[in-house]
Amino acid sequence: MTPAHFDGLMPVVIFMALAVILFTGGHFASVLLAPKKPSHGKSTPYECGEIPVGSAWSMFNVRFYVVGLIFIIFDVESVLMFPVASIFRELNDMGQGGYALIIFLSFISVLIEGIAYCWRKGDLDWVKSFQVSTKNNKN
Amino acid sequence: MMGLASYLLISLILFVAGLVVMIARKNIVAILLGIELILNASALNFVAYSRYVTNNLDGHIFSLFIIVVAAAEAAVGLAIVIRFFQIKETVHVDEATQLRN
Amino acid sequence: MFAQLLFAMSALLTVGGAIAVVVTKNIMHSCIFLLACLIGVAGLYATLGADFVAVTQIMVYVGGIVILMLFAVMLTGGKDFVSRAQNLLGLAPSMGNKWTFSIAILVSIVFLLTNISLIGNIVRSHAPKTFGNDYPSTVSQIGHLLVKDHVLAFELSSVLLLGALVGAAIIARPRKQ
Amino acid sequence: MNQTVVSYLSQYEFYDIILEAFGNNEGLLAFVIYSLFAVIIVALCATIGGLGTYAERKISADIQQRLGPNRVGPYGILQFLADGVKMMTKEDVMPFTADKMLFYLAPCLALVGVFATLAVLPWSSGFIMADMNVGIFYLIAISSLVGVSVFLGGYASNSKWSMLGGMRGASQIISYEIPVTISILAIVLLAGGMSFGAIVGHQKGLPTNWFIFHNPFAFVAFFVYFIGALAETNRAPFDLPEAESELVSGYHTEYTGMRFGFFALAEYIEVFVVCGVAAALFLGGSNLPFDISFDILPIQLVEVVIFMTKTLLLYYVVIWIRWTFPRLRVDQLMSICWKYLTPIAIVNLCGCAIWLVVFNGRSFAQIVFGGHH
Repeated sequence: MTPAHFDGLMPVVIFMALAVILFTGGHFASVLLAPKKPSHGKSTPYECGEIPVGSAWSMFNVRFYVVGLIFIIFDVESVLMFPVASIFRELNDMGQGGYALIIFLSFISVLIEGIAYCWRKGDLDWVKSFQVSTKNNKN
Repeated sequence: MMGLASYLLISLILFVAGLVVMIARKNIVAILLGIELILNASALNFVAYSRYVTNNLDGHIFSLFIIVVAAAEAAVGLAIVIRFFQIKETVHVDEATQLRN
Repeated sequence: MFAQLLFAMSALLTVGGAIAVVVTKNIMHSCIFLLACLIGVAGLYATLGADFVAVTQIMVYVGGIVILMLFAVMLTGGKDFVSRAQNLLGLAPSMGNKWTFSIAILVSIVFLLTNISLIGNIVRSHAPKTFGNDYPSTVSQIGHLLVKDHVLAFELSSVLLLGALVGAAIIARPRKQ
Repeated sequence: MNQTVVSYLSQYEFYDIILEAFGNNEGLLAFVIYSLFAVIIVALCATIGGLGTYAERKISADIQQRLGPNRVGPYGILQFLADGVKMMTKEDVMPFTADKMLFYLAPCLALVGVFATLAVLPWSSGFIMADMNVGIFYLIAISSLVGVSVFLGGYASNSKWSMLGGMRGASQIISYEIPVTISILAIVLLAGGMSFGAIVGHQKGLPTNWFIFHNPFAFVAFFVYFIGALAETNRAPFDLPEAESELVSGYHTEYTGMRFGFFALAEYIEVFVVCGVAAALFLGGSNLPFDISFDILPIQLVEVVIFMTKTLLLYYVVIWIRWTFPRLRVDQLMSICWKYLTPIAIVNLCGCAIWLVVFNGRSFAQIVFGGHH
């Protein structure tokens, strides 16, 4: 009941555990060694000497989300391309290179359409919203 | 310990947790979290069945596409949430009473 | 031994994360517990020998969906949004009273028992089959399945993702007021 | 699972003797060997990370014609130890508005994400910790934890500078993951497998067999990968999330003492890891320059040295770039990623696929100088 397969995954767990151990160890050491003199001024968020107004957890511009959106679509497409890419050479050696190439390129062409659409609509421009707001100001 | 039943039990817990989140929460983002949990429960079931029952990889393909669809669903769902917030200034699900705008 | 350990840790992470998602009120913390839960599910996939699905889970969920959700939480006012409804133990999400809850519990128990007996039948009918401890590489097999048996789903998924991209970009795009 | 440290060592006789001592419990012995090597690698990487800060200051001083650190130890080489001690004895300050749980969690996540990538780095043909079949894919996936930790570090501090830096950092890291992933996809295509063992094993022999010289598209893919990796690790000229002249210090503005140290350590080790991946994927990895094959232990050490040499040369280039180029603007950053690197990477991928089919998998050098496949 000990498949040797899983022993190969051991390093992953060991490294993660080492990271946690190192983190807690370093934290513990700093608790032991570091001075503890808390004061109100010290634990105020740093804003170059100004007294902070309001919380930083406020609303952000929606372009961050649009970037994340384009990212996740490309991410998922690359996930689907990985297994096909890893057998591409094998298929080519089996004489099915043309078939694999057609499948692969048609998959990528849809990907290219997505990026072309976002490019044309200006979702890839970071400063677009500024231009919109200046137009409004002129009006 | 590692049998089909334990995987099904875990996926049952995931499903119930997702369902409870969907029912009890009023924040739309939290409801999307619940949907992710439910989708994960079903994907886990597919892989567990493909290991213990059918012993081929069709279950893996299924859960792969579940993950793909989950990503698309999250992208569109969160976009709707953000648009909803821009209009209504809230993410409370009871405020979503209109189909247009 | 290690397999059991991996399974136990993953299961603990999954179940604990799922329960924490339910009971936490702070939506930001919920997202992080969801992250833990999803990593646990990836570990469970690994114990099932589904290495490619496990890594896909980490790649899409941890790298993509959770970050997207964190962004969305920030874009919708952060954690300042506090649910007006009470949480699970308060039982006040305006969804019924004692009677409806007790009926719901009864129905769910019946449903659960039915499901358990169904699953038990499946397990029993397949019980003697053990597929041994061979865990072949799933990557090349999944690749072959994707370009042969499931090629239509493979191609259509790219179209689905294109549709999701275009639709979500139209919805979320900042527009002139 | 292919070759690992344990399966490599098990071909020697002393392995059997040790196995006897462990009561023939292979799992336990594997655990001990893995733990031993993991501790060695982590110690090595922590030292490299520490020396990285020293090298950074020394090389920048060299470029700017200064002396740099020169007080602690000969040529100031023990500076990083002094820095470490200083960090440990610094007071731990947390803003009272902070989200305590996430504030503790963020550096830990960064550390976990970076350390987990060390498990698949191919140090040599024998000394590879986990040669998973999904190796490079796993590395890309698990290192995206760093993006989450950057966002969380910015969020949990509840300071405006941190929040801005965290948002910027997360969106930059995820954006540049796309060209990096697609460039790696081109190499997976050429190697016909995702495991590091297969990829490195494919580049044996003369440097003309390295994937960077396989075809013109792969040559471009290397530069796309390298630029993207610089941005993914928040290195200059892409260090906008921590731009000190506009955001104070970005997402770790509020972090002090040991927790700041862990963020810095994770960042330096991540630079080392991406350089190692570049060396393994494009520059032949740990292969000896000529097709020498003695399968004895000292050769493994030579291979480790070769791998480290390539990696550290790339590390030097990273530091060199930092002190040479000015920082980009945010809009330039995004347009470089989405309008230049990503289309170029997609063209590279298509080009590699077509090259593979048209020339039947032969590399550029094999076509020009002849030779067999």
